[in-house]
Amino acid sequence: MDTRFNAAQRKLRLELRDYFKSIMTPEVVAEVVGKEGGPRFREIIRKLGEDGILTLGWPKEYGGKEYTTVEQLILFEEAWSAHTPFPLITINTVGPAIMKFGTDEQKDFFLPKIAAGQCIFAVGYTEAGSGTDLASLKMPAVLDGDEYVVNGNKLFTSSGQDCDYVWLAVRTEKEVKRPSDGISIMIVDATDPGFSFAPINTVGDIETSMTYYENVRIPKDRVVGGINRGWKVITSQLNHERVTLASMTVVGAKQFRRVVKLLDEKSQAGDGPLTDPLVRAKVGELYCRLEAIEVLNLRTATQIEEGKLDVALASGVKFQNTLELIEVLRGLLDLVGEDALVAYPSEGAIFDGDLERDYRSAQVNTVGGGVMEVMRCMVASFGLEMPNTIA
Amino acid sequence: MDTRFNAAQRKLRLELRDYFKSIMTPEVVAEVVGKEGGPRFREIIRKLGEDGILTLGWPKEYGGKEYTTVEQLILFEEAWSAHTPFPLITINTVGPAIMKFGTDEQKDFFLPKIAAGQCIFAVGYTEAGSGTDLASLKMPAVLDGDEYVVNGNKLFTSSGQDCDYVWLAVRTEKEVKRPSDGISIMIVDATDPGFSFAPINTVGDIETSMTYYENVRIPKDRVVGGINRGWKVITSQLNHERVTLASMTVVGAKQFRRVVKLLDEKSQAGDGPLTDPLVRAKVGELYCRLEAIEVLNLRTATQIEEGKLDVALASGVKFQNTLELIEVLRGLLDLVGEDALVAYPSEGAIFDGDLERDYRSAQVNTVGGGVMEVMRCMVASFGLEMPNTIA
Amino acid sequence: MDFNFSEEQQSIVDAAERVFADLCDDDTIKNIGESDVPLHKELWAQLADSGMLGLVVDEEHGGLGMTLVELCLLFELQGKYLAPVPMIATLVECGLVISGSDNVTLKADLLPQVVSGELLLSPVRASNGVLDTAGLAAAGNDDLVLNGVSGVVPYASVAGGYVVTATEDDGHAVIVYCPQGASGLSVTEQRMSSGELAGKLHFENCAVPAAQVVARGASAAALAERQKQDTFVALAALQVGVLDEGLRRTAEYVSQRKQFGRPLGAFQAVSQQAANAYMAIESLRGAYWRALDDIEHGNDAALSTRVAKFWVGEAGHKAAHTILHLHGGIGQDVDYPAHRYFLWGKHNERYIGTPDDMALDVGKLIAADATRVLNAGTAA
Amino acid sequence: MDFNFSEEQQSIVDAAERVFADLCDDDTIKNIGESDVPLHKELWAQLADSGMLGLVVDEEHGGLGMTLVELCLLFELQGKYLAPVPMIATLVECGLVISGSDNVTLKADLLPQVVSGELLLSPVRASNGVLDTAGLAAAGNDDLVLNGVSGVVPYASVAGGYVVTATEDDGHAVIVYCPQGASGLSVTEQRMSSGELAGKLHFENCAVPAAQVVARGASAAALAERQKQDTFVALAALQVGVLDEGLRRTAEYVSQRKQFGRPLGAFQAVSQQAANAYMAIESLRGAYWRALDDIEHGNDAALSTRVAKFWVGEAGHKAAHTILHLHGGIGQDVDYPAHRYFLWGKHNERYIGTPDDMALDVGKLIAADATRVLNAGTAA
Repeated sequence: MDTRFNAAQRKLRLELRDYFKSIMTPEVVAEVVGKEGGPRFREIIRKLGEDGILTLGWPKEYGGKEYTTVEQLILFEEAWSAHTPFPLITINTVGPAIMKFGTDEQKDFFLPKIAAGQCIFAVGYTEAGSGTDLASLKMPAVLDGDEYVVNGNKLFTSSGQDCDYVWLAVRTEKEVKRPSDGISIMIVDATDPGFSFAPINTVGDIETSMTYYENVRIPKDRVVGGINRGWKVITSQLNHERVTLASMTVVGAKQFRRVVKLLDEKSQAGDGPLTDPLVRAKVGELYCRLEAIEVLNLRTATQIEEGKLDVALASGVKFQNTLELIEVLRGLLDLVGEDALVAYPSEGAIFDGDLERDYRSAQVNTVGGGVMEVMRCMVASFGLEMPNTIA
Repeated sequence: MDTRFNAAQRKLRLELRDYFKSIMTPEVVAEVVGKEGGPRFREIIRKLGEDGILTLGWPKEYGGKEYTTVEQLILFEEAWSAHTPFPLITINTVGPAIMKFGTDEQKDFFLPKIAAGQCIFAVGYTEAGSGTDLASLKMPAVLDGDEYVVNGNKLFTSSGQDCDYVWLAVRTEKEVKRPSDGISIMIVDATDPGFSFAPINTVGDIETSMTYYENVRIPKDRVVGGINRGWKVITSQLNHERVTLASMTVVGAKQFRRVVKLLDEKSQAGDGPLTDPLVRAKVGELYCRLEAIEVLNLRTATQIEEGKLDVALASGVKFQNTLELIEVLRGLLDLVGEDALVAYPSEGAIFDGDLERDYRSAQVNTVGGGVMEVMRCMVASFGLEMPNTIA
Repeated sequence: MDFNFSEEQQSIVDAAERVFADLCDDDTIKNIGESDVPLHKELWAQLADSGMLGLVVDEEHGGLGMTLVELCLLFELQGKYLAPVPMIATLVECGLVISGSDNVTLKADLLPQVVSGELLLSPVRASNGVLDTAGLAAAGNDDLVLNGVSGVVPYASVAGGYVVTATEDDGHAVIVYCPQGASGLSVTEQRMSSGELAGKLHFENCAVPAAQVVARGASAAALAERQKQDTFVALAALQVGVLDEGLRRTAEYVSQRKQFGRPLGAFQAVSQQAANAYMAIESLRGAYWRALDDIEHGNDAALSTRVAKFWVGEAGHKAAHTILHLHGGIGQDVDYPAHRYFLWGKHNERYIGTPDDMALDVGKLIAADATRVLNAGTAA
Repeated sequence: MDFNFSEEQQSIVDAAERVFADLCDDDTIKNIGESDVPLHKELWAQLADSGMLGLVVDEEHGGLGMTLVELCLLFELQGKYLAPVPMIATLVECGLVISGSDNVTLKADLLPQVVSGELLLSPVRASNGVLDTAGLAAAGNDDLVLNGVSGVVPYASVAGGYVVTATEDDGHAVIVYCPQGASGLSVTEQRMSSGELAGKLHFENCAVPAAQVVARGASAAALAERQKQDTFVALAALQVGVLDEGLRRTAEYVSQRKQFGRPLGAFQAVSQQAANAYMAIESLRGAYWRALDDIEHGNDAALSTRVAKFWVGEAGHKAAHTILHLHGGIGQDVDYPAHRYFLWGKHNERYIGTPDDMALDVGKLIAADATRVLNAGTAA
């Protein structure tokens, strides 16, 4: 049994923390927080690319350092905590999918660009009528000569407002037994004149977008994984994605330590908040919840590393850790008191509004990356051998 | 707006409390608690009958006093809190159903006996395969001359171990469009040689039973409400039953006051438990929860009185108050400390084990009288006009 | 028992609903929220015109002389329509306090301006957060001088004046009126998570002449407690409006939105959550009605109003999250109204006391006098 | 990182599982539970025969010299089979404390009897309930005299001796051994909600010769803290066993039991609850593993063992109720095993500290030294 970060991992974390801190000055944070695009956003990602940060987790053959999953977790946690622009989906989903399903030409063309921080993918999956039931997506791609022609809209296209390419899921076959059998993944060049977008601002300040496709033309060689074989490309990364999303709960630990530090400083003088039994009980409870979150995330990371990710646990951490995080952040707001909900850039905003913002944005993961109801259905069927109750 | 018991109602409560206290000495309580039969049980119910207590809520034409629903609530709460044997289902479900659906002969024969405490009904609805889905019940009643012949078993027949009659739901027609169309209600004489039972002891010490029917013969004139018309008889009382069951949450208020009294006595001396902020916060929280329970119960009682019971609220209080009660009792166990789970008749059992027992028995109402999942489905469909999701 | 508002009570605000419905469509609310000063001035004017701002002001000062009960029906409407106006701040937290003052000149000066809608008011109390614990101190004999900080004062930057509760040297409360622009008072504008305007107030030797004293000594303490109780109930009314409408819209959304060939609402995983939220709101509603009953009938409402505020938070937390979550992706989109019900619900949860704060308050009251809850004639 | 027990650790208790499986079928457990002395003597004897009772006793005293890690695997089995034996009381709460003593004579006397199964032991601490607050006092120089009451001592009425933690006049802890039948000690048998045997102990001038002192002064305090930590982890192991098996049986039941023409488990309302219980147990499991990791590697386990006990209660509450509830009517029937998982889960939730108690303990530790949780190299 070995459930804690080892000395090397703790050292790595501190190095990364210093590295991200050096880039993410308060001014820079204010400029990019929640953003999924823009010059500064791009500039930082290129710097991360130059410094080799983006591909730390990639295989050596693609210029990576083959970080273990736990090291990658540390990387994402530190990047995320520092509000560093990080093209998570491009690096963690699109890149690996190209490695696994792409042609040699696709690999040669895209992977170096991604690694250099010069190529950001948006992911266009969700449609107005197809969210949780993704396999029902309808946007057609019709072959015309050597190109597919795409028309329609995508909803919640992450990074759609400032991307180089869109990793697009389209329907290439209607008459299929299972709806998932007629889906293909294609790479859209965002400079195509038929492509446009409208930003969507969210309650948690995390930008996303609506993307529009009007006679967008996609060369045949930009199909990934084969025609009508897109579902496998999509699902092959889902469990890993869920584990990555669960790791965003690290903001709970971040804010907890900030609040405890604050309370402790106020208490050093003497009769401060940490002498109050109610404050102590709350601090203790939140710590207990955060510890459980941390261990769950480390368990799934280790399972990935060992190549035996348990679907039930991967689905479970996705909702469990998110719900626990919401409760933890609520408790932290309680500890802060009446200033807790003052928003940035108001004078009274605590931690420059970071706690208030994290609280708002924590909600998105009850839905994003797999709605919690479906996650629970998967836990019941994979973890307890109960009937599948998803649909 | 008038949400509190008035002076007359408070006076009535105190009178009833004294009355039940005079009957339910500690020795008697120890003898009958949780029991649904036996000589002492019968003796007390006959006394309640003689004293006119049983039918306080009945219409005057059947010898009642036409207590309002709120007064009846007070009656049930005080009887239940004192652990008084009270044939609740006979008085509250069977009696009113006979008044509404029975023939004149049935009324003349049964109602005076019930009122006198000399006639206890068991209710035989649930079968091994038909619980929540009650309409799927299978036990056949076959006409043979002027009598129906019944064979089979019933599960969780309340009062089955010491009843005079069984209020039995049987199938009189198999080939029906909806399963509920072929159900009839019949009254079985418990002295029929084909009737037998086996007691079922439950985790909350509340007795129930398995009942067996071997060629039990039921005269045609013991059918209530007409052949194949039993479903209406069953369902007409369901909402009232749920409200009655929700009122059992009064044990939360009972135990809360006991615990606060205990803490207060310990605190009078000075540095007692009520000076501890954590104890105060817990006491306060439980009070907040109990107040919500009380008002919800009074609202449904008042709705019944006004003849406009809201199905969503009646279904909702059934699960909400039960779940809140479980949390309240958990909190009270916390306040009591390590002795909380010592069981009767151990020396250390607090309140003679009454809190520990109430805690165990509170669980039954997440299932009994309508399983909470179905109650929630009803809240969603009746209260929020959402689709019916029961089946 | 009677779990209804009377027809008279209801009819008084029936007209108000038309005003809200006309002026508070989703687009208008969104646009005002995104503007520099998120305050619905037109609504405020209309409410003044229809007499609503004078509901609880006595007739002598131009009001209608009604009670908090009628006013709460108005707050329910405000919640339903998410109307950004300082109704609770001006009418309850300040207006009712001024009405309760013995300072007849001050009342005669201020209350008519409240009724006419000219004067927006904000309540000021000492900060209770971990950051500012300096408090608000008043010093002096007749004329007073204020010093201190208050962190989250609703609508402070647009208010014409402040009803300030401070502490005198001897530890007693004092309540004073302080107009905007008073020397020694600075107001920094803040925005809350919900988008609501607020202010941080700094008092630096801010002079308050005796004529502006609302109450002092025992009567100040009583008024301050009454202010809290009334505000708790008002917030309960507001929260009932917010959550009722938020959940109604949620039910509508899931009944229409289809996935896997069925409406989302046809999935038990969805119906179960909706039902839990529904009953959380009903718990709040009951606690709110009981508190209102106590206030209406002049009973001691110290416990029941805090129970109501406890449920403002408890139901706010549960139902607000359900409202947001069951809207799925669209719930996250700030162009769509769902998230506003969430943010308002959470704002109300915390404003002037979380559920934990209320539980502790209730526990203290019970500890001080257990007979409050052990009295005869109550259940069990 | 490594989230597994080693093969060696696992193999040591593999044989034990066969013993449990043979001797702890549902009927046997039910019958023992209904008997006058709910103690599985045959199982105890078999565990002794297979060396399991000596797992953590050093070889010098006839044991196998293993660690708490192996022992915890045994407690998981106990939980899975709901075996009514005082394993944690005898081996952890008493046995490990005696092992940690400097009193070599006492160790040489008692530990072999523990290994052989002859001697059942119960831990005695001062009552912490509201009823008895007298405490347990020890007075004297070398020989001591005990006075006081202890309310809930597991298996006290069948134990051969007690490891008693008392307080000396100077406020320091002292741990002594006290055999059953000692003069001045009376034991009243009690039954817990779960059916577990317990005892209420009264000490009235109970003489304890110096030879029976296990530890005194600083080493007593350290041993008492270590006793708590070890017990917290042991209970976590037990609870994982109870809840895993309880939920597994629940899933099996709802997958087979049909209503409305479908298995209950095919309803989302059921699957959602099962999944919540599952993840509550996984949260417990992780906290348990981390605490075990700390103990195994000699880290300070003051926080992590309390976090584990917090989750014993938190997961116990949530999962135990789900286990009982999803069994529907049959869950209520005491002839059917489901309710026992509920009662054991709830018992473990409360024994030697509720989640609230643990949260406060953790908070106190953090307040005393915040660097415990602010240390560098941890997340964020």
